[in-house]
Amino acid sequence: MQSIEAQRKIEPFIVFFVIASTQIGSGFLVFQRTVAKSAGYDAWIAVIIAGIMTHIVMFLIYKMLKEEGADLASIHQQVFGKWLGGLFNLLFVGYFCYGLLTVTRTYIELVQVWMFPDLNVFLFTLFFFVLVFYAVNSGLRVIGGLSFFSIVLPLYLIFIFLFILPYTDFRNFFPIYDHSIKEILQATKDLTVVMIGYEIILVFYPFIKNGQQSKKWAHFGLLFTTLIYLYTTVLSFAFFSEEQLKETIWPTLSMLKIVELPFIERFEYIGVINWNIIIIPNVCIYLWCASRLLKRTVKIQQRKSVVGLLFIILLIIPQLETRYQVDKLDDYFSDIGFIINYLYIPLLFVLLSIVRKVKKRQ
Amino acid sequence: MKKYILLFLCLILSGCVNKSIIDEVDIERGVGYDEASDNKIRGTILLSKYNEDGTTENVTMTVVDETSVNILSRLQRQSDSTIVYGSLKLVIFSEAIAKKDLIEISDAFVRDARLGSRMYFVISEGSAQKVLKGEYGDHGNATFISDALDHNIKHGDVPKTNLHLFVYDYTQKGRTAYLPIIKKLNQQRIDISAIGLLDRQGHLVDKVSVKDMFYLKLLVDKYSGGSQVVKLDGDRATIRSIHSKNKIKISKRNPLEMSINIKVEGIIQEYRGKKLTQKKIEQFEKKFAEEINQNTTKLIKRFQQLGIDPAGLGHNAKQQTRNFDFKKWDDEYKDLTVHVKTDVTILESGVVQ
Amino acid sequence: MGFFFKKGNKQPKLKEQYSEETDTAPAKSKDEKESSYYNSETNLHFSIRYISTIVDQDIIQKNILPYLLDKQFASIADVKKILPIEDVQIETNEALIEEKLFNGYLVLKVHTDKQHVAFIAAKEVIVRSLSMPEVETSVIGPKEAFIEAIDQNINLLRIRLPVKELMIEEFTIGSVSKTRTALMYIDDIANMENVNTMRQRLQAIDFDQINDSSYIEQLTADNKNSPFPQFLDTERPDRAAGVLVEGKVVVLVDGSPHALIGPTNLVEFFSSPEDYLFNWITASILRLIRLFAVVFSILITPMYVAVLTYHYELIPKDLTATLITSRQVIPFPPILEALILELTIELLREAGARLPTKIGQTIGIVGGIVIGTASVEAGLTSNVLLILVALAALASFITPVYKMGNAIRFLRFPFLLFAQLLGLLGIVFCLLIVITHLLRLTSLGRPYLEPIYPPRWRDLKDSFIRLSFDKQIRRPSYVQAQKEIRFNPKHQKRRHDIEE
Amino acid sequence: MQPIKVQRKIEPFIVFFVIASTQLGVGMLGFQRIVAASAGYDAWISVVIAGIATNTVMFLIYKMLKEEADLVSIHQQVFGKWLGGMFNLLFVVYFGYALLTVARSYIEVVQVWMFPDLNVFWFTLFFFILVFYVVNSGFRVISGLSFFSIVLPLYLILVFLFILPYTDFRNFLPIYDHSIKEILQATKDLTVITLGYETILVFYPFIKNGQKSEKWAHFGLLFTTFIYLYITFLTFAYFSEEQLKETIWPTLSMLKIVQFPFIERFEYISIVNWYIIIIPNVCIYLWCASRLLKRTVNIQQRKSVVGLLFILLFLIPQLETRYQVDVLNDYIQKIGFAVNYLYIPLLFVLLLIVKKVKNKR
Repeated sequence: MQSIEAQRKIEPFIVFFVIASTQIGSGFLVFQRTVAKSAGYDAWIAVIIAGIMTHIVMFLIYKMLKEEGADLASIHQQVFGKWLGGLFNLLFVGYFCYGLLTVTRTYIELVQVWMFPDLNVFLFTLFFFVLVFYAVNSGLRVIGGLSFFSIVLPLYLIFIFLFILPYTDFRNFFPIYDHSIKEILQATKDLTVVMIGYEIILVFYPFIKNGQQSKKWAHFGLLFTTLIYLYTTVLSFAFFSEEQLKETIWPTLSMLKIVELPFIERFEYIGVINWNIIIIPNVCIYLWCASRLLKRTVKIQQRKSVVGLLFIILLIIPQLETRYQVDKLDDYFSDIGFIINYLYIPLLFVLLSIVRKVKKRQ
Repeated sequence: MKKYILLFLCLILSGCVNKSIIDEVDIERGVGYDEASDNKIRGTILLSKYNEDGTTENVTMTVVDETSVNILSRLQRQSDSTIVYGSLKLVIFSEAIAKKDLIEISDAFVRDARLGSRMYFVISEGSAQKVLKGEYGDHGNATFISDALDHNIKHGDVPKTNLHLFVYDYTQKGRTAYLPIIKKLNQQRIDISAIGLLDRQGHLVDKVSVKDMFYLKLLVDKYSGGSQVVKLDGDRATIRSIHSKNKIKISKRNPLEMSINIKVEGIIQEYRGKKLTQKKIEQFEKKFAEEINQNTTKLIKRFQQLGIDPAGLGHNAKQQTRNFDFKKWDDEYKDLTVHVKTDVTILESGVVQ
Repeated sequence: MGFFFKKGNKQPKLKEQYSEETDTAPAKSKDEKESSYYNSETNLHFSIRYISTIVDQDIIQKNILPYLLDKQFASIADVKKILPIEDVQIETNEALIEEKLFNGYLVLKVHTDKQHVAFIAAKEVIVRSLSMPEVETSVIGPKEAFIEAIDQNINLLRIRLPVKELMIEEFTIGSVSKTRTALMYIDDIANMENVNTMRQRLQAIDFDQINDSSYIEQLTADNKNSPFPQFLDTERPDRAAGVLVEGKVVVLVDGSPHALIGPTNLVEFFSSPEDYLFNWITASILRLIRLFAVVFSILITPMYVAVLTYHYELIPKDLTATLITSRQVIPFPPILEALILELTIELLREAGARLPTKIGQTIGIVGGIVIGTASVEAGLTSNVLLILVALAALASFITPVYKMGNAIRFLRFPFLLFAQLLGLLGIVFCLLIVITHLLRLTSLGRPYLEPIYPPRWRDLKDSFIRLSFDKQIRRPSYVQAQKEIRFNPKHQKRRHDIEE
Repeated sequence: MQPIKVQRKIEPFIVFFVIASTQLGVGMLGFQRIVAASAGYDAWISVVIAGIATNTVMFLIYKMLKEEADLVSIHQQVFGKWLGGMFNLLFVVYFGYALLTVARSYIEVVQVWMFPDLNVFWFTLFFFILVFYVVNSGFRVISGLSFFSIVLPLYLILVFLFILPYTDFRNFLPIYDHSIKEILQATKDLTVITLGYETILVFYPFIKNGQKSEKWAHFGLLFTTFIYLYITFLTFAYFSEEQLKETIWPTLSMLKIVQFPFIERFEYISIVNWYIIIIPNVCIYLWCASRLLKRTVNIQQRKSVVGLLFILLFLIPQLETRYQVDVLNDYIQKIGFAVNYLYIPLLFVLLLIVKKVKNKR
């Protein structure tokens, strides 16, 4: 791997924004229903536990990345050797592409349901991907910048949520801890997969100036998203009745429906549009990571693989038509994401430690 | 030089052609034909007069004559300014005319280069004159009725129609024409009450009521709007169709059998009943498809009995057969087996489950 | 009738008069001075003659007379030695005297030597200082304009192009005005064919007076019966320098603050010097808007007349009501209505141009508002047409070159007449005539419509749009410059991968 | 023949536009009906075959022009001075007749579609003033107009797409449902509509590096073939067979359905546009006729142009009815077919023989 030019690298604190923006995506709009199904009004506890989980995984990741010039590809090589490691890399490429596909399609569904029922999916995706290509083509520094804006610009939504306060009843939470530990853990599991995305740091770590200094920022990022999730959870639980929540597919947006400002009625439209800003760095970073891994594994020029991947996904997306198909897409993504983040990464960590130990002894 | 200037001035002042300055002519927007006694035709034309305050006044003029073409020239004599007909938007035939002379009258409209192809032919329940004499909307009656048809074609159950399509259907072998039927409800409102089906000679023979318009449109056109209620074991859903297309194929020869594949994509707009699960949605898809199958098959049976073919089965069969013999087809058509297969996909079901 | 006869007889008389006049000895003008002096040291009598109104008295008093009177002035050949003045010529040709005299030279005669005459330059040059460009103003960029003095103007160009290849040829044109005219080009860039053509045309001019470069323009135009200007004129030295480097030819005329540029083409008249100062995307969009506006301004009123007079079918039904109600009380047919309004606008423009600046602006605004509103209220014109005409006028004023703007405004009238005659067909008829005319036109023998026809893909880079400077590798091909390549394109920067 | 000045000549690639514009004319407004009458929905095959036929003839023409400078010198070579001169004059008549047909047919379109009460004489006068102005400016200007007549109306191609919602492309099925004889008949009908390119026999000396223009001439033919094919496809998908057989100007009738928010009834715009398409057509015929006259009997071109226009100006208002115009068109088709597909190949063979014989000597 040739060394990366300094001006191509990002400042450590930018990692905060990148991590936070990867975690806040389409899942953020729907997670309340999923967790409420398992743990009811106690699900906020699950949010906290899930937050802690992500921190642990992040800790492991940084431990793995401590070695000079390490990234996912080199770790795989160390652990599995060139060929098997390459295969695992390719699996990750598949995973990232799948993530990209899911995020994009889910957002398009959102637009279809909430704004334009007769949206021409292909054309919309095309425009979307032109934008994505423009961003990814400009490199990680620009994606980092987009992440920054995707956190800062929609931040005002936090205050917008306060407008629902007159319609909330915080006594909904009582009695606290009314569900069994099993139910809460189930909810935690559901939630952890909503909060995935941060594992991409395994790929772009070499692009961070003084990598290990970014560690605290990565954790801050996780903390920030945990707090945001908690905030929304608490609000939506106070806003919806338990039954209502279980039937509402996009509780975050439905909550915004009650907001009415003097100059704008129906705030959820603004919300849907805002989500485009939030989605973009998400999509970009998945794509960037996929193409980067491809480059590290099979030496395809990154620009070419970006175009290729976008093209494939552009053809796939209009094929997924119904709500049901999109749901299935999401489900599989959650399953895979859970396996990768909470099973595979710890396993990799263990394997890597052993390999490093063995090597050191030699 | 002076000579040339003089010549030029003469030309400018005389002009090569007659002018029709828009504020000095009366613009005919609609025309209606009714039956009169002694085999004569009573023609009514609708002029739009524009007042200074921006409102449009509907002026109708009526005359009885032997042929439809004479009507305008006779009315020309009764008017203080030239009546021009190039912007005609709407031609209304009364049901009686539609059963007899529609094609003869329509010849003038097809022949004249001045007229656009997008004008509407409609049939009126009752007298066409009465329909034209209403006061609908602010922009004139013709505009109102043609706008009403426009949006019902785009977002409703009325199949696509206009002058060109009418002639296309009428002249295409193995296809018959259809026209929308309107009814005057009161002085301010009209209703598109049915679709009139014409036979090969261009005579009105049957009507498809509002209830079946959805299925007719599925057969003859593509959908981009329109909704239908589907009931299933006490649960009820309103499905809005957002896209539909049909494919007509010969499925078997000797004896000839044809199949119509209809594909509908829709979303559930309203639902009443138990929880709407994926399984439930699939059941609804199936039920809806079944209903479409039944109703369209019924419609086609009706067409076969009447010997009309608005869906263009004959035309489609011809496309799939070399050296197609329409004479043979005419015999075959009456007892042709037609299978309708519908594929409904429900894309979305709203923001709650 | 008698009038006509008289006219016929007049001509020979005039000739007689003229010849009579030349026969008598020319009368001396009041400012023609002649005085004799005596140099006591060398014992030499000499006389000087000059025109007092164009020589600098200061020079005579300080730099000429003291030296002539006190120094060793023995023969006429000494003049060159003793005078601190560079331009001293000793000639034997008597015929030159008059020309030199009226060009600000002192004529020195020595009594001992009747054959030789000395011409000593002592011209007084009154030059106004440089000022801002007034016609081709720009917000950014250089703010100096040519002035009336040709030497100063050449100086402005020389400063911008300090190379030995910048050639200047001088001609004296005009049998009476004797106007100094300079033909400038860059020797190794400009096509010699263009230079030769221009030189021949300048030499061929036979006219008594040249007051401005516009005279030269009209006298050397390829087609003198065309409303379209066939030379670009500019008052900006930066623009003139720019086209010189493109390989074009520039003509400067003494007494005119406008330089002529040739060969040129139609599209160039719609490029403003600012186009080269903005980034290429902005510049291109502005240019396209300008071209669109020009087409709009020519066609919109004729279209109105054509459609309302003949083609009511074309009007969308939602628009019919607007048009009809706006015209309901108007007693004139659309053509008269349009002509009245167009002429009014032209009148306002003329009035605005003739009046002093401040009043002119006021007249423009007040006239526009007052007359417009009043005529609508009086029911003489419809408000729809008022909007169209005003927009068209606005659009026609954005043409960067004044003379082209005039041509475009003139074009509207034949279009109007033909629209009245044959509707849309008439407009197309007129359009075809204009296209044919433009196809026939040449500028210094180069096609005027280039790069549209003959289509030159390469020249599109600086016509409808202006591509970035690093794409402007070649000079425009219609100029057929000797050196086509403007600069050596560096090795194209290799495209890096995303993260490299 | 005195040599032609370089400034008077046109670039080889301009031939593309000249050839294309001669082929696109009034015929394009109504050819669909004629071909559909013989071959029905299969007529698009004829368009392809006709395109091949024109390219073949063009190939022969270029072969001839490689040997000889232009039509006059070919005639002289083959038939000698007097007989050759007579053939030249026949071609003058042919071009004049073609000019008459094009002008009159267009005027008919204007009469039917725009101004039923058009004063034909005055209109023709105007028309011819324009034509004279153009032809008087020389071949370079004519070719320039050809360029504009291709480029300016090119947007119509996109406008035609607006009829797509009213089309049914399955009309073409089953492909090849007509006999080869019917298709060939349609091909014959079509070849004469696309004629006009034979004018290159006359204006060839005005092309810089004549033989280099060959590919452009073929491209021009290809381009028109594609345009014809495109229109054919759309027309057949738009009209029912019966309807098409009754529609005299299907191209215009199709545009009747196009409607924009700012303009209803697009066919008016297209008729007006057709004016631009017609002009170079007429001008080239006139120019060729006068050029041939000059080469044969040494009349000054300007004079013969005025003379020809004058004659035509008086002929045109005499042809009044639809039927007469139709007959006019029928004859030009017969003559055109004879000239392009019988006479030119024959001339080619004769020239070949003459050259061979001369070479042997």
